[in-house]
Amino acid sequence: MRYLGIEPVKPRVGIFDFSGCEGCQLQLLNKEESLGAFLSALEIVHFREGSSEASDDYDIAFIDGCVTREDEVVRLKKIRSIAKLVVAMGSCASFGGVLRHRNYIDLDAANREVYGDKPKETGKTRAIHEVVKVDVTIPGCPVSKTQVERIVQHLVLGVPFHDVVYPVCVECKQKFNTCMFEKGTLCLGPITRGGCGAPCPTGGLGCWGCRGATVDPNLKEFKDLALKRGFSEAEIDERLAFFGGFEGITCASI
Amino acid sequence: MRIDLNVDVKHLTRVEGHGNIYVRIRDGVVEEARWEVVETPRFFEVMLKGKHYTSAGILTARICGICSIGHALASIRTTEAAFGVVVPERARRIRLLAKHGETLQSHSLHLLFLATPDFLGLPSAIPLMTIAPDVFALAGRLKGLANRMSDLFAGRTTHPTSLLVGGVGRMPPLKEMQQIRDELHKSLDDLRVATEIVQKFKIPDFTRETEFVSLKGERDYPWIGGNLLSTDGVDKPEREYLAMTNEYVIDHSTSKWAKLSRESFAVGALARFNNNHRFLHPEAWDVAHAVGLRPVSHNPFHHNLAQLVEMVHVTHESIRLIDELIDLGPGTLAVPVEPRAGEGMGAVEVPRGILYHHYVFDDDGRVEKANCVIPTTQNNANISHDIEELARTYANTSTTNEELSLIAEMLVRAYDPCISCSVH
Amino acid sequence: MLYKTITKSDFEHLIDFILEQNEIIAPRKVGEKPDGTPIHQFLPIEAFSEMDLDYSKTEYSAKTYFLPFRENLSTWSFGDGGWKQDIQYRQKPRAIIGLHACDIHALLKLDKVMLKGPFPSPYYKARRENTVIIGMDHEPCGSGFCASLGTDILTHGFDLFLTDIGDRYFVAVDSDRGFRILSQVPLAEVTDEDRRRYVRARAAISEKQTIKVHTRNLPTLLDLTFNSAVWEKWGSKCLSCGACAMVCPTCYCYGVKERVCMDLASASKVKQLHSCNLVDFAEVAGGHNFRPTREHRLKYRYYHQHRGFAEAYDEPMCVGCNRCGDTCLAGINPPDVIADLEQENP
Amino acid sequence: MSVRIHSYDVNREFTMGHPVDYTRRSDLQNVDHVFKAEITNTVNLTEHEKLFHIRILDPTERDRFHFHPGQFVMVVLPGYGEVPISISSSNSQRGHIELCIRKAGLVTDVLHRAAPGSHIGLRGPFGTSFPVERMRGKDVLLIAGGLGIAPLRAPIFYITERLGDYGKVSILYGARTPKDLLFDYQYEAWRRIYNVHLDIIVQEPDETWTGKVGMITALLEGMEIDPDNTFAIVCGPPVMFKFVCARLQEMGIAMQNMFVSLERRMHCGMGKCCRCNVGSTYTCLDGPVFDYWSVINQKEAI
Ligand SMILES: Cc1cc2nc3c(=O)[nH]c(=O)nc-3n(C[C@H](O)[C@H](O)[C@H](O)COP(=O)(O)OP(=O)(O)OC[C@H]3O[C@@H](n4cnc5c(N)ncnc54)[C@H](O)[C@@H]3O)c2cc1C
Ligand code: SF4
Ligand code: SF4
Ligand code: SF4
Repeated sequence: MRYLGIEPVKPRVGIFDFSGCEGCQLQLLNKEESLGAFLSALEIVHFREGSSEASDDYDIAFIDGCVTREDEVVRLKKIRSIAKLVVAMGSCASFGGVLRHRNYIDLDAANREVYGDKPKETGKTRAIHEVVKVDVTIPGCPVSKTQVERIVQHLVLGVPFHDVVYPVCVECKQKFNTCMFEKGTLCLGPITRGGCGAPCPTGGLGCWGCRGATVDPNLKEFKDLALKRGFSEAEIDERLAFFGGFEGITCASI
Repeated sequence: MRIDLNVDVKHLTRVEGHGNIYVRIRDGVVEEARWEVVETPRFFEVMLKGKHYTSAGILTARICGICSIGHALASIRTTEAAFGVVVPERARRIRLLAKHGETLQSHSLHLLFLATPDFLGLPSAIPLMTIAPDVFALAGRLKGLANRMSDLFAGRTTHPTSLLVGGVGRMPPLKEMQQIRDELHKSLDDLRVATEIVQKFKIPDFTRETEFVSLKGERDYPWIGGNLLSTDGVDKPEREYLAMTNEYVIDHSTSKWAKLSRESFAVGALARFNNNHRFLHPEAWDVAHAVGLRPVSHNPFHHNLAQLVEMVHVTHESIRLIDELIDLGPGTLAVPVEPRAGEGMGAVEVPRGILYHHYVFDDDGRVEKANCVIPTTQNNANISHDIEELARTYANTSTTNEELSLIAEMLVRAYDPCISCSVH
Repeated sequence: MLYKTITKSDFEHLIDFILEQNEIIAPRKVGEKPDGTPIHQFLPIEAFSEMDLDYSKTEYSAKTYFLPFRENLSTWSFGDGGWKQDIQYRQKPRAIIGLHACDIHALLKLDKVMLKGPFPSPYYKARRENTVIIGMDHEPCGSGFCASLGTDILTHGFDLFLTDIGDRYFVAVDSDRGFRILSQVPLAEVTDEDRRRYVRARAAISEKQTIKVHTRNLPTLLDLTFNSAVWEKWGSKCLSCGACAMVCPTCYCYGVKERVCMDLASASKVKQLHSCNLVDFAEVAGGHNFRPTREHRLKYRYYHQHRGFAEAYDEPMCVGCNRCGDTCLAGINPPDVIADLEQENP
Repeated sequence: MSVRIHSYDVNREFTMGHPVDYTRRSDLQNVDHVFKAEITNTVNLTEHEKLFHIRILDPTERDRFHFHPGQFVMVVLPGYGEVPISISSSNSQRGHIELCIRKAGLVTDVLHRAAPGSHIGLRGPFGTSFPVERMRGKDVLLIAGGLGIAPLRAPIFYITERLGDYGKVSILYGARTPKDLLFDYQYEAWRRIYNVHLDIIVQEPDETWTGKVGMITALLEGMEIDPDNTFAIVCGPPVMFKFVCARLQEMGIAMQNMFVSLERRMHCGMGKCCRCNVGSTYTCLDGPVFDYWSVINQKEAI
């Protein structure tokens, strides 16, 4: 795409992991048909999970995982001070992800339960943006590699990226699925941001909202229709809280 | 000659999660040598409390980005055991295929992308792209196929979407199954090439007497459920897993340590091979022979070889399973689930070894108590002891810090540790 | 139009003959709702036994075989500081079996947009021309209101159209291609008895059509109720999820995006069906949205279906299948919305 | 026995192999075909607006490309997207067009970075045009607000190239600040060579500004017009043309004799994607040029 005289830049990229399952990083090594091109488009200078080389000179930092410990805060702030652009990759980085549940439990008690008289250092879960400024957010548990690729293209070509604004239902319908609600399963599809390709309704799980709220979701109607179909407030709340993307939204607050 | 050696690897690379290697040798005497896990505790077991049974598998899948399918399956198996659910035939096969997809995916990632660079003297798989493009392409092909297989049978490569309590959520389309089967057939050629590559690896000649624990095969190479077996002769039913793992907490690690007949034991591909080699597909057995892997091997670097052998075995088994599934045709994929109070436990052989989940449910099917024992947790003590032994072996040779560091790293990497998983 | 009859077993043979060399898309049962009602979809079949012709309505329309959810409009390849464009619209010949009258009407309406305007679409044309349509009469589906829109009766738009008259099918033949295909099996001329049975079968179908929706005044009514509270009532329920447009046999709005290959060596211009209910449908650069609220967007969908399209093509776009109403989680459906509009302006 | 359905080749419908001409409806193959065109030159008009000189490369396509003032083209940047842009130049220049483009988002941003000599794509021309032929012999009021001068330039050229055919010609142009005034280098020519009445006003003057200050409607105050004999073309943001047209209506001009150009989101330009629908019409087919009567009769037009 050099026909406009615009040279794609090859950004120096660092990939960093915080608390999480590292599944998002792993996605970076998926999609083998374009893996070579993906890795060549970037100059990956720091990627612990994939490479032994490490450098502290990078333009873009991809961050997966959330912050749960003080040493992570220090590390994150250092990354922010170096990187020109910080990309929060995945639901943990974007909203805390499933680890948000830790904020609803007594961590000291948990520590005692798991480690007995040798408790380990730990703290509340925080999303990346709660600690440092984030420039681009790619939610998803895990992120979709296709979407990561697209963002990388935008970075390489220097054009702004806009995430999809429609809910998961659009892509779900395009997969010819019968709606989960018809099958008696709760699904957050109507209020969750699309772009994932609706793998969860397609698989039979129903959407759990890992990509967070869509633009202008109709929460009120969603709550009404879910209650009308026999799902309890507790169930709906549990679902909304699952990936942290609906933080603060509960049946009571809608 | 006075020999002082220091190894201080902070956040070992090309592994999942955060771990450190620490070795101090003074005057040729090993003062300290250990493996430390510094991953942050996430408390999945505590987060599980109060969760509805339908969400347990979805939550626990997030323990690990590599073996999420294994976690989901262990969780589902545990739940089904507690509720007395028997899953339909088709679902059983689809689940096993999902499992195999994960094994292939994880083994190819580890063996070809993360471990191979060590044996070729490279810092990562990225320079492989230019130095050995055919190896890179081969690795990509094998992993790509495994990913697509996982997508097909589990709904998604990472964090599966079609594995449900009671069965599975969808029947993979026939055309796609046929296509994956044909591709698996073709991939056997790639595996032959991979064998040639692995044959050239200079495997360090290092052994340490170890107890190996795995599921016990009855008629097949075991993957999901069954008895537990150790090379030291322990043989116990699945539900007595606690007696098999004996977890304990230590100071310098956020992961627990485990032991059985000795001070530590090992799980994983090598353990499975050592215990169940006689159920291997003949071609897999040939590969074992070709790369010089013989049971019972006590060389931890042989984990890599066992992974290759398993890839061949699993590929053959998957082809067979897909054919069976196609013959079965469409039909029931899931049974209704009636939650009830009870207790269940499930053991699954994930790529890195046996994974145990154990839940207690209340009347509404909510988790009251949960325990998960992760393969890497079981391996951690063994890794540490291996490092100690390794340090001792090299203490009086003309090894440099860098060389010892590299070989120690390779040793840990051979276990393919899933560190964040071990601290869950 | 030519009329013939064929036996049911000959029809089965005919399907087998077509299958030998061509793809067939037909209604297939894909599952059941918890209450036991079967779910059908138009899907490719490999054998006669896979189809279920005794279906009432597929969950999704057959639109997707003519206007796929996603389609590549052109492929760009970059190189030497320039680019090249490649446009492909090949379609292998195939047949769709079992379309009901309303679904064929929907295709006729799409034809008006896609083929009859100043810029006919080659992509659509290739699919349309290469698809043999073998339609079929069936009892009303339960929630549809096709009779109110005149889409329960068909005079053209198919190759063959079958009506069940007991042991045999009464076949209307509307194309040479249809006739040639049909001639592969023994045909019988229509007898007086066949004719009587056909008329009775048709009458029975019409009688069962009980849902009546007053659509005649809709164009004016929609103008007059443009600021009515009815839209707030229904609009506030709309999830803006686009499900209605995805299952609708006539909704054809879309958006275009570029998909670039990771190596930046090629890209394609991809069309993806959109929906006027989606939040960004009428948003322009700088963020101004011409239809900022759910009310605006839902109203627009009805306005386009029953007012705008009627003005442009002298007929409403909706065929009354009520797939949108069946699929809508919020329960928004044309009969109720239209009834409310009438109440506003009795 | 088996049935073979014969395949139908859509390409059969056109055999002449002629270059694309959008006025021929049977030209199926070329519906999505783009002309390759070269950016021959760019002129920085303001910080956000640039004028692009564009030449169609293929000589036959260049010869056939013909537009009417008020029509737009889809500017295609393969790999980035395409955007509708009004043609801003004289239609007497064959195969050479000028586009005045504001940096507004993804595609326009990239376009602003494109180097002269680059090859971009064009589709079109699309849409309706200002009825400049019908205006012959009459007085013409050309009124622009802000970027509205871009679509207005084409009719200005058309009319000024045929001054003898028209009655009194006036251009009224308003911008927010003096810095936002576009094409200032042409004002002298319009005034002196073509002798049109040109009046300019800004809303927020700076210290150097000596001209008029206020809203564009102020320029209409005290203006003598012959309502029955005057046509008006009004281009600008909706609020602007709403006020201007209302004022013109008060001055006695028939709504049918006032023309505006509407902007909507567009993804095809061919009446299919529905994104540009206003009420019951498509901006791309029935517009972008509408007479004012049609505009106030369309729901949601302004
Ligand atoms: C008939 C017509 C004539 C126009 N003439 C001019 C002109 O002469 N000069 C000028 O600077 N601008 C003109 N515009 C507006 C111009 O098209 C938008 O500014 C441009 O589309 C923004 O695209 P983008 O990719 O830069 O922005 P983004 O916001 O990134 O837009 C992405 C996509 O949205 C669509 N889109 C967004 N905004 C609009 C819009 N306002 N109209 C139509 N589609 C939109 C386009 O398809 C575009 O590809 C005209 C618009 C129309 C409809
Ligand atoms: S299954 Fe979920 S995402 Fe799909 S249509 Fe239904 S509500 Fe929407
Ligand atoms: S369907 Fe829902 S839970 Fe699944 S990936 Fe998409 S947004 Fe996440
Ligand atoms: S009833 Fe609904 S789905 Fe059916 S044609 Fe009308 S608008 Fe479309």
